[in-house]
Amino acid sequence: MTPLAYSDLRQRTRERDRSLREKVMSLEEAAKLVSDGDHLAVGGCTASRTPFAMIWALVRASKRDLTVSRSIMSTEGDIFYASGLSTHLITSWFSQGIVWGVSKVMRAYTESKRARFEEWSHMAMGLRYRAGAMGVPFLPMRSMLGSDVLGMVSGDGEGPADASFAAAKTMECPFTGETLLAVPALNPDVAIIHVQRCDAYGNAQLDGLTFMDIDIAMAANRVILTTERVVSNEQIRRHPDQTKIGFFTVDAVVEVPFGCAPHECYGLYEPFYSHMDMYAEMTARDPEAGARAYLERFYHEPKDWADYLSRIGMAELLDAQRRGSGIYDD
Amino acid sequence: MTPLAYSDLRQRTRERDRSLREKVMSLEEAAKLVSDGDHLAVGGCTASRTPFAMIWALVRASKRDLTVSRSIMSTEGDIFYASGLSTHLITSWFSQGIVWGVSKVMRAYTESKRARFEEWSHMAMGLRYRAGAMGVPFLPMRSMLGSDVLGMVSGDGEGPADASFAAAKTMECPFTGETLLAVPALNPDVAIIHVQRCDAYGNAQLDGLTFMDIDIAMAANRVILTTERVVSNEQIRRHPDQTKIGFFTVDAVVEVPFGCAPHECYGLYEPFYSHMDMYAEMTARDPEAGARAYLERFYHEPKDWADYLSRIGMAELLDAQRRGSGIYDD
Amino acid sequence: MTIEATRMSLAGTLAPQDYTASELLGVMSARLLKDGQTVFAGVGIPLLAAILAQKTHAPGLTILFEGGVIGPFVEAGKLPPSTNEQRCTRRANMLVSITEVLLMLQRGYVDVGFMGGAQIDRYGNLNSSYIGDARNPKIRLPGTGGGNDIASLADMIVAMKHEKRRFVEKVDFITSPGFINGGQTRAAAGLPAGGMFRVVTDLGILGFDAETRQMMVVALHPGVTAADIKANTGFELPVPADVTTTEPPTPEELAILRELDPEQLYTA
Amino acid sequence: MTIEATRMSLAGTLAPQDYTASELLGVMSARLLKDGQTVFAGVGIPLLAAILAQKTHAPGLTILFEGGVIGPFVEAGKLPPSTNEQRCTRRANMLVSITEVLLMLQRGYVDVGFMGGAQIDRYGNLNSSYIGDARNPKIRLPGTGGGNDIASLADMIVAMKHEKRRFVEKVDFITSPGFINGGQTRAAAGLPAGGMFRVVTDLGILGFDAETRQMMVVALHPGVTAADIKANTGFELPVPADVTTTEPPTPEELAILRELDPEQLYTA
Repeated sequence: MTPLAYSDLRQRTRERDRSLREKVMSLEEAAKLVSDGDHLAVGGCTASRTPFAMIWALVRASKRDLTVSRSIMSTEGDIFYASGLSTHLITSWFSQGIVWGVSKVMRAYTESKRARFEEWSHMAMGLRYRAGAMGVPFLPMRSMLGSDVLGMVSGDGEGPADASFAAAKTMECPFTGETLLAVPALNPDVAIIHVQRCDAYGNAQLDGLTFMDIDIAMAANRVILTTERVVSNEQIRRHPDQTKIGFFTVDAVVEVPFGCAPHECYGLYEPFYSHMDMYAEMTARDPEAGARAYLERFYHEPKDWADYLSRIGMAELLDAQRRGSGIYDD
Repeated sequence: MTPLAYSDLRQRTRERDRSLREKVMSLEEAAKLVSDGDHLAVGGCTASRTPFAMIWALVRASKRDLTVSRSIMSTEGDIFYASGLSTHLITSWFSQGIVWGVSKVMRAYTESKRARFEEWSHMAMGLRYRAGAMGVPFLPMRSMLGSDVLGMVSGDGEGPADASFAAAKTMECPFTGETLLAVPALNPDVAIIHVQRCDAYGNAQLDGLTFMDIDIAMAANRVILTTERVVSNEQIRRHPDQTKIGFFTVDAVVEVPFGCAPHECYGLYEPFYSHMDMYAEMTARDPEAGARAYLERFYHEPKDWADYLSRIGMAELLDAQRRGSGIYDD
Repeated sequence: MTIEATRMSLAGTLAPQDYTASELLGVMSARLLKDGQTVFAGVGIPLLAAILAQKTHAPGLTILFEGGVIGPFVEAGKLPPSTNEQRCTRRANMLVSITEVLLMLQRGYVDVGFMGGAQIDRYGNLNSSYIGDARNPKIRLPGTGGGNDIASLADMIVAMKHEKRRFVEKVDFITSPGFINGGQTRAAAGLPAGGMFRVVTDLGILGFDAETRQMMVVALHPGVTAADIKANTGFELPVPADVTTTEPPTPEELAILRELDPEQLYTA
Repeated sequence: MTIEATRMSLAGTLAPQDYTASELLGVMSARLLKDGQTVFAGVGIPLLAAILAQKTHAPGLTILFEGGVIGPFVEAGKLPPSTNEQRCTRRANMLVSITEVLLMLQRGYVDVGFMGGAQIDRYGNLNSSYIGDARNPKIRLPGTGGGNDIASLADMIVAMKHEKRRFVEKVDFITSPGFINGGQTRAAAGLPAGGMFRVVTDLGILGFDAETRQMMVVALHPGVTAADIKANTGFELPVPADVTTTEPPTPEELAILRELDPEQLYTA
């Protein structure tokens, strides 16, 4: 997780086919772009635009030993631990959501030291992806200083307790002499991002909140887009100033309606709250057994994504959609 | 032009009224927000979205000793020198435009050393504004190294020949050991930016190319927006993801149709090419006398902005508008 | 006495049994926000209190949410489960990326940071990461989110329940820095701007000494004594002789809060 | 001989008097661009040549302009006066800020940088800033624009007129770095990526020795001799014995160029 040498970063990018070409494929095909041991970055934030269909496909493909980073983790973090997909998450906040309390699955795995939750400030996560997007090995910032959040990942002096954690380093500003924190670039091996629409080349237009997704797409070495709809390149070219993720960063496009369920996709559907409540209940008493049962019923048994949605339930889906489009009512 | 100490930057921002309030005023009132000696940043690039109406008002208000920065300077750079508004421009490229050859006005003033043209790379200009926008004193980058462009502004060793130039400093990356260039933040005293539309609070939506304007608005200590149209706050709130410059950065909103003439405003009018040719011709033989004559006729004599536009000519205006809206023909 | 308060006392002053501790927190912290300010509000009570302020005395309050939202009007009865869902964005002036909205803090555009807290110490340091030793914790908490950034870069208001186990001599882990070890230690760590301004609890309102940066009582809520608040604090907490008493929540404030959060997502 | 060249020779090969030096430059440099590549094109001949390539052998060429334009199709007869006007954006895939499009170079997303040049030296360093001493110049030129960034971060193609006063032993000022002082000096200055690939002139196509990084001839245009190109170069320019001759512009290529630039903005 230390920044790549520039020559290595350039070499990895040079080897990619960045040309304007069609790249529509299935979830199963896209899952093959992720290798065991990769650093996977996840788009969206908390319960918003979580690329759940792709996560679902990665769990079904039995990926292992991924290091997973995201701005803020919600229930997908539980899924990463409980499925065995990852034992190392990098994020600023991790629980289902404040209204559901502290994640019992997270607690079970981290307190028993079977899994790590590497904590950085929210802005540090954002600037680490941004440094990666800019092709620089670090960016300077002014928070985390003086805190134990820094202490856990500091590369000053003896360095962090666990050397596989990335390090942040305090530095003196060459102009003002002020103390700044240099946070190291993140260039994920693969990013998975869900969007409202994109074309077959991967030109994506996002509505509403973009979170850290634009920087993540630029920083990553491969990008898998899942999308509610694939639209024509003609439609994209009519409003090029609305394209937020460019085709040249994208390696796979997968059309998956309701691809964030049970989380939300801005303007289309809100979180599936009853399902989220049900999940919280399932994992309340025996978090690990509850998460296993949830994975069995919603990840391993469904024959396809439509079957997964069926198990969540039609009434719930319609309700989430009605609430989702409500943002445009005013 | 060296970066502000953080406490000074914060203090200047704290003193501003950043609340949601109406701030529509005239060009003449807005000109009062600019003081002699200020660092003025100019939005747009080359012949695009140049805030010419505001520049026109500043020339008419006889501002002096401004340091002016912009991504790339075109004919407005000539105007700054010839009007006496500035003898110090900071930019990456300065001439009317490649098709008109090297600016003779620029040559006359700089070669005689009556005025300075401080040259930074285009990306350095962008990252200097961005550092200012982010509230950090510098950003690291990987160009300018090894060039004489750096040599002219380097703060390494003995420093730049002229100490009033800002300095860039090479640094060693604390993570990779690579050589990087640290470029110092620009936090202009005032930014002038022209937009297609904004509300009375200064929430601006931009179409097409945004150049460096978003960073400039965030970096500056005061922002004057000129706009083709003032729209309602209700309209802005219907598409908040289209707001590119937030009200909290803006101190003045001035409605000025064709506020970029004779340059272009994306989607509304292209450059007034005949007028640009005429200007090139006027300044071809005796650049200084030509520029003076141009200033007299188009800056000092007109009784108002409509009179200025009349002198450019109705037919030319209609033609520029026809060509401008043509971008949406496909 | 303000006109509003006069009207309330005519209508009959509310007593503690008329509202929950969370409702008291919401009302008292909302009152600290001023019209025209820019407030960066965390999830939970801060989100609720900022909306309440906007609907009462501060209609021109600009709310920022860390999801990337600038100047929204969240709808009553549709509170978001975090500051990152579309419900946060209703009728916003502007949406930006997460990184951009956090950089607004760093650039200095934000007047007040406003968050909840799980554990706080005498210097206003907050812990939301670990209970016990961080390398061998009893409880792993959800972590900082934007908390560290907000507390590092803005003048802070914190809203939290007043319990001895939450008001400790020294937090187990500094997630969001207050004045660190007091005096000038915050600035010395590289944080020259911002710092704790007020801590609002269900017992009173707390401030910090200008020199030592130690927590002290500024006001007590109706019915709360100096002894009560000391008894519920895990460190020596000075109560000045001239300490004031806050005005109780008004029926109007409570009505708005209850309309905002009918399902008691944040005010249970 | 390619099918296209065969067709041309049947139709009658064009001779130098059939095209201008600028047209020759445009055609020869367009041919160096490959389908599927991403090319960052400067204003002038590069802009024109990139569009020509797109309309001939490289329909999937992605053009980047420094105004913030990704993947446009500029319309014939409507060339922009710089890479920053709306004419650059026609039918683009994406528009971003200037800083963002330049950072794409730094991030490594660009295959080829493609610019014009005013003065070049044996190591491919370019000057577009000053003629004479920079601190007391004879002529102040317009400066770098994106040139320095492009040349610092991408593999470069430069298109320029071949004149002795332009091909000098050492440029007066390094605006856009080539191989600096040759050998490993470019990487040592902090520029491990990119560097000069080809210089296209109206006399031939030039490359750089893999070790010394000195300029050498790769191909001569029809009717140009080794003696001609040496005579027009201000430094020792090696011409290998096996130097090839380029295919002359085809009528098709010239027709497209002339349709693109009917007012001869760039091809006068």
